[in-house]
Amino acid sequence: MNSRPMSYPDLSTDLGGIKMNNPVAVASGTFGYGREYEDYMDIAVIGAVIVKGTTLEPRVGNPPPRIIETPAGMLNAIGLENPGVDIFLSEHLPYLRDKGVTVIANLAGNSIDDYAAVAAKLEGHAGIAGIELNISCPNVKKGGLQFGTDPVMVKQVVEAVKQETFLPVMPKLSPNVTNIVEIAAAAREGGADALSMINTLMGMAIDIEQRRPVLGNVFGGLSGPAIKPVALRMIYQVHREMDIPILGGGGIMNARDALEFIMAGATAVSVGTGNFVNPRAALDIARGIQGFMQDNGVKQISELVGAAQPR
Amino acid sequence: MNSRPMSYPDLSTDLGGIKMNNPVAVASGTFGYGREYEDYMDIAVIGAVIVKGTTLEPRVGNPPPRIIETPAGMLNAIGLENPGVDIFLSEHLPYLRDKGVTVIANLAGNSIDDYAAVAAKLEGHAGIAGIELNISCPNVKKGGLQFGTDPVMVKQVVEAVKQETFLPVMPKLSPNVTNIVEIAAAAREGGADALSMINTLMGMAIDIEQRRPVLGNVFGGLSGPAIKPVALRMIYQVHREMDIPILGGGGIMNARDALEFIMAGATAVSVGTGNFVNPRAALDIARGIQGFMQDNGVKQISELVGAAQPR
Amino acid sequence: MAALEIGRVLDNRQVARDKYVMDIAAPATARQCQPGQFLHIRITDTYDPLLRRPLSVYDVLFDSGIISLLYRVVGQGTSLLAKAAVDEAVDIMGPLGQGFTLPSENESIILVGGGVGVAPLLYLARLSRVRQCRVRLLLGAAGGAQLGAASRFEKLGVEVKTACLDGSAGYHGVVTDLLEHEDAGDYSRLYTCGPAPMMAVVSSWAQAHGLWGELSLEEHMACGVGACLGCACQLKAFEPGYAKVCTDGPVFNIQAVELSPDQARKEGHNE
Amino acid sequence: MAALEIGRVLDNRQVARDKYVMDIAAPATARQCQPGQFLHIRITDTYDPLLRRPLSVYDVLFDSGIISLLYRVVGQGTSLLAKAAVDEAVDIMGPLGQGFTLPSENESIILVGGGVGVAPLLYLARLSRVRQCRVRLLLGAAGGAQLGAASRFEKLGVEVKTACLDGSAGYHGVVTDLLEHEDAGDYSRLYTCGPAPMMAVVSSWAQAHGLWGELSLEEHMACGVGACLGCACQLKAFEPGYAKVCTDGPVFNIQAVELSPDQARKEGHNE
Ligand SMILES: Cc1cc2nc3c(=O)[nH]c(=O)nc-3n(C[C@H](O)[C@H](O)[C@H](O)COP(=O)(O)OP(=O)(O)OC[C@H]3O[C@@H](n4cnc5c(N)ncnc54)[C@H](O)[C@@H]3O)c2cc1C
Ligand SMILES: Cc1cc2nc3c(=O)[nH]c(=O)nc-3n(C[C@H](O)[C@H](O)[C@H](O)COP(=O)(O)OP(=O)(O)OC[C@H]3O[C@@H](n4cnc5c(N)ncnc54)[C@H](O)[C@@H]3O)c2cc1C
Ligand SMILES: Cc1cc2nc3c(=O)[nH]c(=O)nc-3n(C[C@H](O)[C@H](O)[C@H](O)COP(=O)(O)O)c2cc1C
Ligand SMILES: Cc1cc2nc3c(=O)[nH]c(=O)nc-3n(C[C@H](O)[C@H](O)[C@H](O)COP(=O)(O)O)c2cc1C
Ligand code: FES
Ligand code: FES
Repeated sequence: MNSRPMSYPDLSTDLGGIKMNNPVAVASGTFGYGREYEDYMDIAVIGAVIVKGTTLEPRVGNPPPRIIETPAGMLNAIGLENPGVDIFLSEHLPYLRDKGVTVIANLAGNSIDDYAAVAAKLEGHAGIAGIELNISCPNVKKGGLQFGTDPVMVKQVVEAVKQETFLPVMPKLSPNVTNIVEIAAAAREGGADALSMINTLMGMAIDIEQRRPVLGNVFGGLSGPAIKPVALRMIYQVHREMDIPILGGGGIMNARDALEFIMAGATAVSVGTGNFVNPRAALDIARGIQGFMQDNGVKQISELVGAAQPR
Repeated sequence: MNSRPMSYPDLSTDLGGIKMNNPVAVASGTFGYGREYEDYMDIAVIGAVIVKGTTLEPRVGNPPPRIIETPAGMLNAIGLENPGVDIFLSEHLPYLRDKGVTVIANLAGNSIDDYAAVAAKLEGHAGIAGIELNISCPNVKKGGLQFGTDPVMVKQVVEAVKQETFLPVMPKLSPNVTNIVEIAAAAREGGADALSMINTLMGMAIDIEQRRPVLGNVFGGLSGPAIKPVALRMIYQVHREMDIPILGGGGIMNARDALEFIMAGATAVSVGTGNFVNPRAALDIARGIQGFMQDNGVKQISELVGAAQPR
Repeated sequence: MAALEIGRVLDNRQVARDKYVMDIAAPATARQCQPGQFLHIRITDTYDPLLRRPLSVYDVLFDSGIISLLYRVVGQGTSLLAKAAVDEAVDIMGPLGQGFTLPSENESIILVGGGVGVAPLLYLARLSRVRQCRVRLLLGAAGGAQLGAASRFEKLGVEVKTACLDGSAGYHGVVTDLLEHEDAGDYSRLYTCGPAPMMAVVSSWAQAHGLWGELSLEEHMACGVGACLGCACQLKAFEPGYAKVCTDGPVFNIQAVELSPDQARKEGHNE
Repeated sequence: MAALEIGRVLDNRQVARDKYVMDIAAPATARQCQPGQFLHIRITDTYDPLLRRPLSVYDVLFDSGIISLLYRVVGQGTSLLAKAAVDEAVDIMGPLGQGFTLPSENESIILVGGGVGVAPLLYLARLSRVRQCRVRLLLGAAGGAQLGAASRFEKLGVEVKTACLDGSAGYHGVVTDLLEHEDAGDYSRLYTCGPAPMMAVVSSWAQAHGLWGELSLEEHMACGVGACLGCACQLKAFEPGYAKVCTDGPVFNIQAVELSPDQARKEGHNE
């Protein structure tokens, strides 16, 4: 470490009201409830821990196989296995709060009422820094079409959740859309404090010996370095058009990747699949960003946000 | 080779009126006009050579850098550099025809009239087996929105081209859409004889030292193994809903990949980026498919089309 | 406690046509390993292959801090691993998962291993022998050349019976046939690992005779620590939900697992 | 005629901190190579890195069918290449591109190479010496340890002058300073390869003195054969379109190229 602490770059950031010590969060569904990774680091040092997606009722998830590796990526079809919001509040949240972890809850549901109900249950519990809305779930009322692909639904679900909570609300946009800017604008109109971008690309794999889809659920979400170029493009497009804090992610493995996202317009970044490859990825990346800032005389991380955008 | 020629599996296929000796084509823009690869094989043996995208007038293309490698993929922003349809007809087509190559022309334009005009110019020239319509170009009349992302435009451009030609017409769908089935249905209503799926995913990369996008054009098309899961998923979705021959591609590198596409519902496949890694990829893949068919007692390749679909 | 450690390859030798044994200097990890646990190994710095690969702890030399792995080359990851040179670094995460329940002093136990499935049984045998247990191993393989592990067990004083599908060594046939000559009453515990169809037979034999038993399962894994929920496996004892092979297992009591013939056939396909 | 060939690594030795020389047995390809052409090399069987890597033909032993490469480790692909062991297979496509125009018998030529840019000049020097040409090489590098190539030229009877940025050997400064001591009138041809800013200076020196010259350019490549149009480069002689570095080059006449100071600065960044 440097001998002049005064010159330390400042990595702290404000993601639409979510205060983070450093801009590197771990993505929902890839870090459990944090404690799974305690052997490897002090999880309170991580910018933010976005916990596994929570639904109103417990869910058992999809039948296996649930994951399969693909070139520079992986497909998952976990199916939102989780113990439900009550267990989250009684078992996981207190533990994380006591540890001093910056927790972002991740909500999922199949109807607007679902989302609102979970948000209402969270309200008043200390230790939650913000809410991420996973709107890539099928909307049962609209015949399975995903919330995240229809601007009208996106706006409605954000509005409904905002009415139930004082916490910052950050919808997580699906990349499986024609026009990401239109979806982002709808989320913003609904009152989103920040945007999380991007969730997984929908993909599949086929077992040619068995002549059937590999995943129990047929389709799964593609994550990892393979999707990085798509994620960067969408964040760049949205940041170019509007002024809303973005949590950027999709394939981030190292500090260089993270800096690409920040320069595209992300205020903070999330690491998902990268945790499976390096359980300490979030810390290593934060340190790498710090090194880059030192080498390049950047004092505050916000100076780099959107730096690759046209001036 | 086997000593019982009678048991050779039959690899020939009919892609909506395009007769192919084997189901492996080379993708537009990745194989030039075929002759670039003549040192490496007899290009007449390839299932079909889809030549570089042709426009009405010559185009110089985008400023460099035009390509950049990404994890298990690459981004390109060539910008449709090509000598125009007249040079294609006078210089390239006669050469390919004399060689006995199965040629599929690839058309691009910025307005419906552009597409129709190029199709009209091709009409009556011997040696073209079919037309692929690259509808991922920005539509100048509609402010740059891509043809391929709007079902109404897709239908119109296919109809317009069908009126100018007796050749089989195969629009090439963009994967950058919310609902690929809707686009496919529109193409079919417009009279498409087959569908080509998929074109590149839109992506970008950022140079963190220069703090600017790497590509001269900012955005580029992502191709290669990275996108294979997305391509497979879209083909599976479309084949499940409708009965139209599909030319499937996106990240195909070997025979196992090709068989995944065929089992998802592709009647034939195309190899793009794979040619850069192995210039003989199309032939090696056709041979690998033949081997799989022999090992598994498959007599005609059509028996495998859609084999992974629910029965 | 599990940790990350950069180990060093001491040896990486081919022991059969498609099998390798790798010895790794990884003192911190070695000290923590229990029989039946696994290491999660990063094979390459590039992103293809991307995920770590789970491999069982085959043997541990506690004092010298050396861990051995026995692995079969089946795909991209294990092919690359087979190319690792002496002195190369190996990125290890572990030990992970629930290992075998060790027998008490002087018990009599029986191990049944098939193919590379014998891997988790060696260190179990070593620690059981330290506890003065009588240990018998029934070991099955495709051919005699695949039986190299037998001598490592014999050196520990394990009674080894072998079976080969091609008849080139030991009994000619499947390893489960050897159970006919065993009296379940002679043993207090059974441990098994191998192809699912084999484990299904072994497990019903043990259950039929009321013999306590544990087996080790495999499932594709991403995190290895219970965070991703990717390694879900449908097991009787976990219904209506699923077991996580990485943290609930990989070792399960045979009572918890009902290896249906169907599942056995499906999974056997991959072995 | 270019072809695909699976060559075999005969040697792969580190010649400076970040530089390697690899000798490959590839008889079919070796026979076809012209100085200034390049090989397009597949580094790994996996898909990361995905694309082939273009590397110039450094030297050719025609009779023994051996091709040498001189390469600098800059990223993932070249790092992996540096790990290739003797006897490993290398997947080669080539030779590709337009090489240098060879001088006639008894000409007097000058070569200017910077860093790893000297690579394409060695085989040119070899064939020029066979043609009884007088050959002078101005060779620049960061430090003396990077000047290993000098002796290979000297063995061919090339007059070598060196310059080092750190003053540890030869002239203390940039290689282009050495041009001040040269009389362009002494030479019939000039050939250069190295960082763009260096080539810009060399090229304007030659043009100022009316000296015929060729230089070799680099651009990211996918196909290497003129099919993908990915390696487009803006060159005076190709306007309003672009040159394809892979098939129109990599060697171009200095007249065709106007290395603007801007472009030079930009491209120099990567060297
Ligand atoms: C707890 C546990 C312990 C294991 N111990 C051993 C051992 O000691 N020796 C040994 O040879 N093998 C062992 N295996 C199996 C080993 O993990 C796989 O053979 C290996 O991951 C295959 O990787 P690959 O890249 O060569 O194959 P590929 O088929 O190319 O792998 C593709 C993907 O599938 C996964 N995969 C493929 N086969 C398996 C499998 N059988 N189990 C889990 N994931 C799989 C890979 O990890 C990878 O993510 C164990 C598996 C588990 C779960
Ligand atoms: C015609 C030609 C001849 C060359 N001859 C030599 C030589 O003899 N010795 C030598 O050391 N280098 C040479 N180069 C440069 C060499 O190709 C690159 O250094 C190498 O591709 C870098 O690969 P990487 O994976 O290590 O780097 P990375 O930066 O990880 O590569 C990422 C991508 O960028 C491309 N790339 C990066 N740098 C360059 C570059 N300078 N030129 C072209 N593509 C690049 C890579 O090919 C790859 O596609 C030559 C380049 C060309 C075009
Ligand atoms: C195994 C797995 C489980 C996931 N579960 C969730 C989830 O419950 N809720 C959610 O919003 N996103 C979930 N995601 C998506 C990730 O949070 C992340 O957005 C995505 O993987 C892209 O980032 P990455 O490439 O860094 O992994 C999951 C991803 C993976 C790989
Ligand atoms: C360098 C390059 C140029 C391309 N040019 C065209 C083109 O002119 N017209 C077109 O329809 N598709 C073009 N494509 C898209 C390919 O034809 C193909 O659809 C895409 O790359 C996905 O397949 P792949 O992953 O096998 O490469 C191009 C792709 C690349 C990589
Ligand atoms: S591998 Fe992630 S939960 Fe088991
Ligand atoms: S590299 Fe493809 S045209 Fe030059």
